[in-house]
Amino acid sequence: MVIDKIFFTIITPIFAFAVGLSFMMIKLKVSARIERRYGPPIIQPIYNILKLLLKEENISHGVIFSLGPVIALAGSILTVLFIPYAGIKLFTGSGDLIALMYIMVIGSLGMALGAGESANPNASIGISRALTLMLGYDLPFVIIIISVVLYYHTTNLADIVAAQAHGHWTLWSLPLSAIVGFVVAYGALGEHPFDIITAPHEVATGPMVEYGGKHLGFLVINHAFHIYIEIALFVDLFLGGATNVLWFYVKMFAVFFIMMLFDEVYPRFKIDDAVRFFWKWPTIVALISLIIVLVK
Amino acid sequence: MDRLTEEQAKTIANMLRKRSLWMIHYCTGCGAIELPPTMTSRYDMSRFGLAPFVTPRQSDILLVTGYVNIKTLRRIITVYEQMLDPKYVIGFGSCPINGGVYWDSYSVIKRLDRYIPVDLYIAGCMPRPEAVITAFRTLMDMIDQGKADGYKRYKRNLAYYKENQRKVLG
Amino acid sequence: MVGGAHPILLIAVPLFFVFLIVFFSSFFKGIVKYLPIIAFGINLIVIYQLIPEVLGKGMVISTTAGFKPPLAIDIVVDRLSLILAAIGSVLGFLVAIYNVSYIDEEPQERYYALFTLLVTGIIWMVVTGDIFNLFVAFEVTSIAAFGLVGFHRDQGAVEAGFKYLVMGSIGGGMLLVGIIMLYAATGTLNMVDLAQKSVHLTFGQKFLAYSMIFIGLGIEGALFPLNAWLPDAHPAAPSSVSAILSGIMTTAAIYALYRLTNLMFDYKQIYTILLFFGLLTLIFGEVSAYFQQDIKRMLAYSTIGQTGLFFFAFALDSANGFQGSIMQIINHSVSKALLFLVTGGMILRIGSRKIEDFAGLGRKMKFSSFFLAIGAFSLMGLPPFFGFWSKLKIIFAALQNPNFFMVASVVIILLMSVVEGAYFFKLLQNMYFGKPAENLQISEAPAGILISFTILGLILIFISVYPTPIINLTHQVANDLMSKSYINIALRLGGL
Amino acid sequence: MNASLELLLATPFIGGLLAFIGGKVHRWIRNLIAIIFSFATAFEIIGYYNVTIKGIVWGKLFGSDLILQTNPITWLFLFIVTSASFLIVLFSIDDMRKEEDELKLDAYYMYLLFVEGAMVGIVLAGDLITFFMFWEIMSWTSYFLIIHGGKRSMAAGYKYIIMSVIGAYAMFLAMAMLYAKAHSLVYTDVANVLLHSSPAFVIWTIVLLAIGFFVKAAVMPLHTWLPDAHSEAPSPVSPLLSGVLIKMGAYGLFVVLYGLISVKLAGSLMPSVFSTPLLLYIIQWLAALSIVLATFLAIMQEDAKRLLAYSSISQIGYVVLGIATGTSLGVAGGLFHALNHAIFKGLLFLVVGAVIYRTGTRNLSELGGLIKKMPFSFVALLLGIIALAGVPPLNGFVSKWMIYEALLQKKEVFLLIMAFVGSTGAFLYVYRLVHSIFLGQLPKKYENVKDVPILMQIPIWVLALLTIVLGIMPGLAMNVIVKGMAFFGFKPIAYNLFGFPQGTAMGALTTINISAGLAIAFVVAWILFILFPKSRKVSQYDNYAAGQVVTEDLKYNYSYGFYMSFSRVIKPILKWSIERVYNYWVEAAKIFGDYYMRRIYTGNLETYNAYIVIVITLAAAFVLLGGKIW
Repeated sequence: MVIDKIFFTIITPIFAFAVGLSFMMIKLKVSARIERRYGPPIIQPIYNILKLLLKEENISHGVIFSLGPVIALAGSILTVLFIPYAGIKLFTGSGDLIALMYIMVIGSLGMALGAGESANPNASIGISRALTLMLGYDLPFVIIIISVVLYYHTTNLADIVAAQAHGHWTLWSLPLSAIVGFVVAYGALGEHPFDIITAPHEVATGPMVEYGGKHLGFLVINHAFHIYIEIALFVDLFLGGATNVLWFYVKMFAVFFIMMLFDEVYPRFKIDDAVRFFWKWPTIVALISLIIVLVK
Repeated sequence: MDRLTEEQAKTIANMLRKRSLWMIHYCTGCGAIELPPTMTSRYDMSRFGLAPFVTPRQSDILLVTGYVNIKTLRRIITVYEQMLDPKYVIGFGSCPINGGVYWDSYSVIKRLDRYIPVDLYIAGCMPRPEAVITAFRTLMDMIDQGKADGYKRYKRNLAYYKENQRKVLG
Repeated sequence: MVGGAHPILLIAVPLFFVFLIVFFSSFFKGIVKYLPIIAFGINLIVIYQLIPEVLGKGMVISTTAGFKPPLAIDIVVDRLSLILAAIGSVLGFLVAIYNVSYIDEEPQERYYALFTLLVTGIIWMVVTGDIFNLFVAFEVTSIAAFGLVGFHRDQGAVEAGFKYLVMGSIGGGMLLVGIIMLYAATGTLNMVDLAQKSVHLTFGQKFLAYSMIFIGLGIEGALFPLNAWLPDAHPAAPSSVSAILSGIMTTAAIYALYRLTNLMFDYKQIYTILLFFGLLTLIFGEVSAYFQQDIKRMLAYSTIGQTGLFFFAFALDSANGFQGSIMQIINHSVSKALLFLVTGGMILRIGSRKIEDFAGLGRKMKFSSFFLAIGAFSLMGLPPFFGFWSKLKIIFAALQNPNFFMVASVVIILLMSVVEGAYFFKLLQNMYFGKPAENLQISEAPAGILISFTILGLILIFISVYPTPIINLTHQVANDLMSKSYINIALRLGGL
Repeated sequence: MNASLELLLATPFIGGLLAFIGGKVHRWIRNLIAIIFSFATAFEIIGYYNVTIKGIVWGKLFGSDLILQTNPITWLFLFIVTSASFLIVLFSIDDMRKEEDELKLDAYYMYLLFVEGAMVGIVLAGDLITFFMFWEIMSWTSYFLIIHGGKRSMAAGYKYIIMSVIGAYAMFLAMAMLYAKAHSLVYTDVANVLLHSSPAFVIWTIVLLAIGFFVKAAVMPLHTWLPDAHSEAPSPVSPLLSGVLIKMGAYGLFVVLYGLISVKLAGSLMPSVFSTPLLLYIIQWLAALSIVLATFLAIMQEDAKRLLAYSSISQIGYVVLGIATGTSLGVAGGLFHALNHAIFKGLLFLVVGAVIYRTGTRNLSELGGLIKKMPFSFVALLLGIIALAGVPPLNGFVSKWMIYEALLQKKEVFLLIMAFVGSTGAFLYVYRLVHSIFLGQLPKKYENVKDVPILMQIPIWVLALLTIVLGIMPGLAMNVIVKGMAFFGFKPIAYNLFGFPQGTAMGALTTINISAGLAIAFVVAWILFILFPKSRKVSQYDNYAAGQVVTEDLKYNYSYGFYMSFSRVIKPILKWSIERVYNYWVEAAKIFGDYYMRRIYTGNLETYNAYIVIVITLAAAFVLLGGKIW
């Protein structure tokens, strides 16, 4: 039992990283094909990460600058442990959905601290945008979380997954929530049109402006985790999780694939427009869904 | 891991580096006009793991596209020094080589490699995207063979470069 | 005529000293300024000796001129009178000390004579058992006060004195008319006798007389809208006199009103009317005080407000209300006198009465500022000062039978307390933390002033931290008033 | 160690007086007395841990008893008050040394201890008179502490005292009404009377009392004094105000809601919404509005202390929200959050105070990069902001989690949404704080700044440690809270040292797993990180600026208007200001009062005599009508 737990604790982050990385690989290729390009080799992200890690020289603006990516990665690893996947629920009993919401923040905090320490206004603006955007998508996000929780009468993510067994997905029972959840997860991933944070043409990749070498490598790894977290959470909440890894992966891939299509066609929001957007349509739809749950 | 000698490790590293080259293009002149076709679907340089990046910290290649005058040289040097090792410089078009059409201008730098170590020049005015891609392929080969050692030269001959820079920039 | 102390001494001794002052002034002027101290010192001793007697039996009566009441003028000291007489004597004594350092303007002998007369008249007013005698005392007090208000003889003082004179005279006249009406109806002037005989009068008869008396005493006692002389007179008078005027004189008039209302005019309707007068006085006093720039004017308006408060409590016509009222009277007398004495010293030093000129005094005159703060706190009713206990009592009394009107009144009282807090805190803030004028070189107040207000301040602190005796005493007084024991005891002790 | 409650109450007051007198001898005697007495007070409360004393009569007033009592909830607040006061006295010793006027300092320590004593009195009070008395003492003594800060603090203090007095008098009115009914103000008697009173009476009582508490606790819309007062007060006073003083409002609310009336009683008197009595529901809404609006306002601030002040309004909103839920879990969460807020807000104010001590400014756009100079302060601030933002594994998370779960159980979704948004918003402003003070570029003028003296660091570190300890072991605090709540008739909630098992709430929480997991994840990531080449430290001027060379004379730091884009989003809200409404009415009242005062006291003798005539006329009219006007 304990051995099991330790084994899965070790294996889960690796799995999450692998999934995230695979999505990054696919994304490069798919977006190239949509743009009628050939695209880079499929394992290009691995080259990138390894290259960054193996840079001969790294620079640092201070301890927190270096710790930032580490804290971000640690936060992501921790978060991954709290998300049940494919019937494996590791720490889910120690922290429920609400705890998970705030554990997810640890990673952002590390990122924000490191970026702040880089003493670059572009980084600060990026973080300012990131946090503002976070406040933006948090409103619909908490509303759908509340409606899902009230629908299943539990905040335990594993129980929520269990309740969706045999095809009783939340997607079918609460379709409006699921749609909003998709928009929120998409916004949280920072793809177009919500890539305001890193917008290379405006703020020179925002928080990452001063990062290079292994620091940047860590951030890319973290991004892989990030993709996994957002989509796995969505799958757990709305698509009924899965009983085996393959099925889980397929569901995640389906979600990610739709996201990729959106990513390719949208331009970029202004930050205040993004917040206004999140506070308008997704919030209204989420509230409608919430009221439906309450009335039921 | 410990079985690998340093030489082998370096080989592996170079192999990885040449497959993921991130480029910052310093667009001083008209040369940048040739980059969009290089990047987009017709020539698609991402096939070789090349990608445009925005800050010197993240980039491996500094692409100086066009003539360099005294004002921009200072920026080029700053950008170059902010890049992390290993880093490579490509002079794009004839201007960085000998000043090009601005060869007798009072403010234009005639030879870029007197101020920063240039690993590779792409001749022509303008070089076509094919030439650009060929240059990148050449650079990859050079990296693979360990010949692209501009950054090492810069460190070795720092006094020389600084002296030249001081002369121009004052 | 018991226990060695004769209540008549309370009046006789200071009156004698008035003559002494006039007598000495022509050839031995140096001693004049110390005579009031001796006079009120003796008064204090008399009061001290009266205390066990009064508290024990409830009343001490002495008659004069060998007649028996109701023909004779009798001096009646019950617990309520004793409290006011004690306050009067203490303030008289302390202000007499204060005068020594404070008054340097000629003609001094007239000042001291009038001053002694003023305090004597006040004490007289509270200990008399005869309604006409009350009028006499009232006039003595008023005349002395008219003179003292105009003592500085500058334009403002003369104007204020004149206003006061006119209104005070009207008041005296009205009081006299009221007394005559009563006398005509009953044929007696002794209060106890009057109380018994007036039972047979109709409400109409009584009410007309009462209105006259009310106007007369209301003018002196600063009830709205009869109090208009006060905001002019108090600032114009020397601070020592303001302390007496504010601290005890208005209160003495209110005392007389209490006494007469309680004895003869104990009607629900009257009390209801008085409630309105109390509230209006409170509102106009406090609101006006907020807008003042002149500190003494502000304190004068504040006096009006306080008067309204304790008059309101009295008009509640309940034991608790009476108790609260008397506690508030004590609080007001001590605190307001303290404030006037302290500000007198400060004005002496900085030569201005403007509040903004008080900036930074907290650093230069530490003792003065400290006692000013304490007095202000007690007036505002902040715990643990005495004003808190009295305000607590008044509010509790007002809400004894809560109805809409009472709750509304309490809301008004509390709102006015906020206003009070607003102007006092403005003053304190300016005094302690304001930026002093350039090169403000001033020292602490002179010794006499310092001693007098320090003693008064210590008294205030003492009754604040140990209010139990006063609470008990006022409780008894309130019961006396409720049960009209004045009549019963006076009858038993031969006051009639 | 079981001294009497009177002694506990008297200790700070005596200490204050002695400190004042001691200051006349030498300043170190004064400092020593202040430390000793504040420590003694904190030490005395150990004897009352989990002790319930029903009531000691310590005096009599107007025939009713004045009572002191204690129970575990009392102990919780006593703990907050006394330990915070002790730490603040410690912090003051060095921080206030720059004040040259020794007299002012003597008064400062006196008032500091008086405020502590008054708060101890409030907490120990067993009847409303005692409560109110100490409440008023607290108001004016803290007023004197606030106006220590100089010119601007005077206006702030004035606003504070006036609003406090208004609130206190609202409370006073309710007390007087209760006294009229009960003829006693002892809590138990009052509770008995309220049990048999008419609904209207009970509601009025609660409303009036709540106004008093809300002014002190700065619940919107009665909060306007707080941002000014907390930011203008001297650095050591701000944590006292924010951390402790406003908790008295929460404590009062708790006592009134659950000591004097019970939820069951309240429920029987008025309709319920989401199974909460209407009045409580309104209180919850006010609290929730405080949370959201104050958070938004805090995001906009440019002044570190003002930011924290607004944050206090928002955090006290959580406390009140929790207390007003009426369920065991929610109330426990509210009380726990009161403790937590005292800890992390105290910590944050102290750190900001330390920064002000060294740099002399609290303007966020003038600071930056201090991490290089004040690393310890940075770490402490970091812990504080993590706790404040409610991020695990620190203490703020646990109490917020309890409040969220309680609201979820009651299905109060709209309040819950607001609470969540407030928490996310908190993340914005706390990051602003750490970014603008400690991260980014170090201005040249702060090159010689160093960390604060050890005496100022001790309080900071004690509080920082507490955020961790209570974050990992919330059971320590829950022990007291649950026992105390049993005293007030709440159902016990299941908890253990490291959190809450399944069944207490809708989910479970084991804090040790989260913190251990985080620690392990961090170690793993760190090991991975140091495997790769070491990094070279570069100067802050060696920075990406699109090729531009950053020099010392260039301020290359983004710190002014940090959330400008967000302020554009919430512009419609910002246009509204409760303060402006108040000011409008106050001005109107002033003009009105001034106008009529001048019409009445004209200074004209004829007018005055006319008044006399009017009164005579009225009296005559009254007689003519036979005395029967009404």
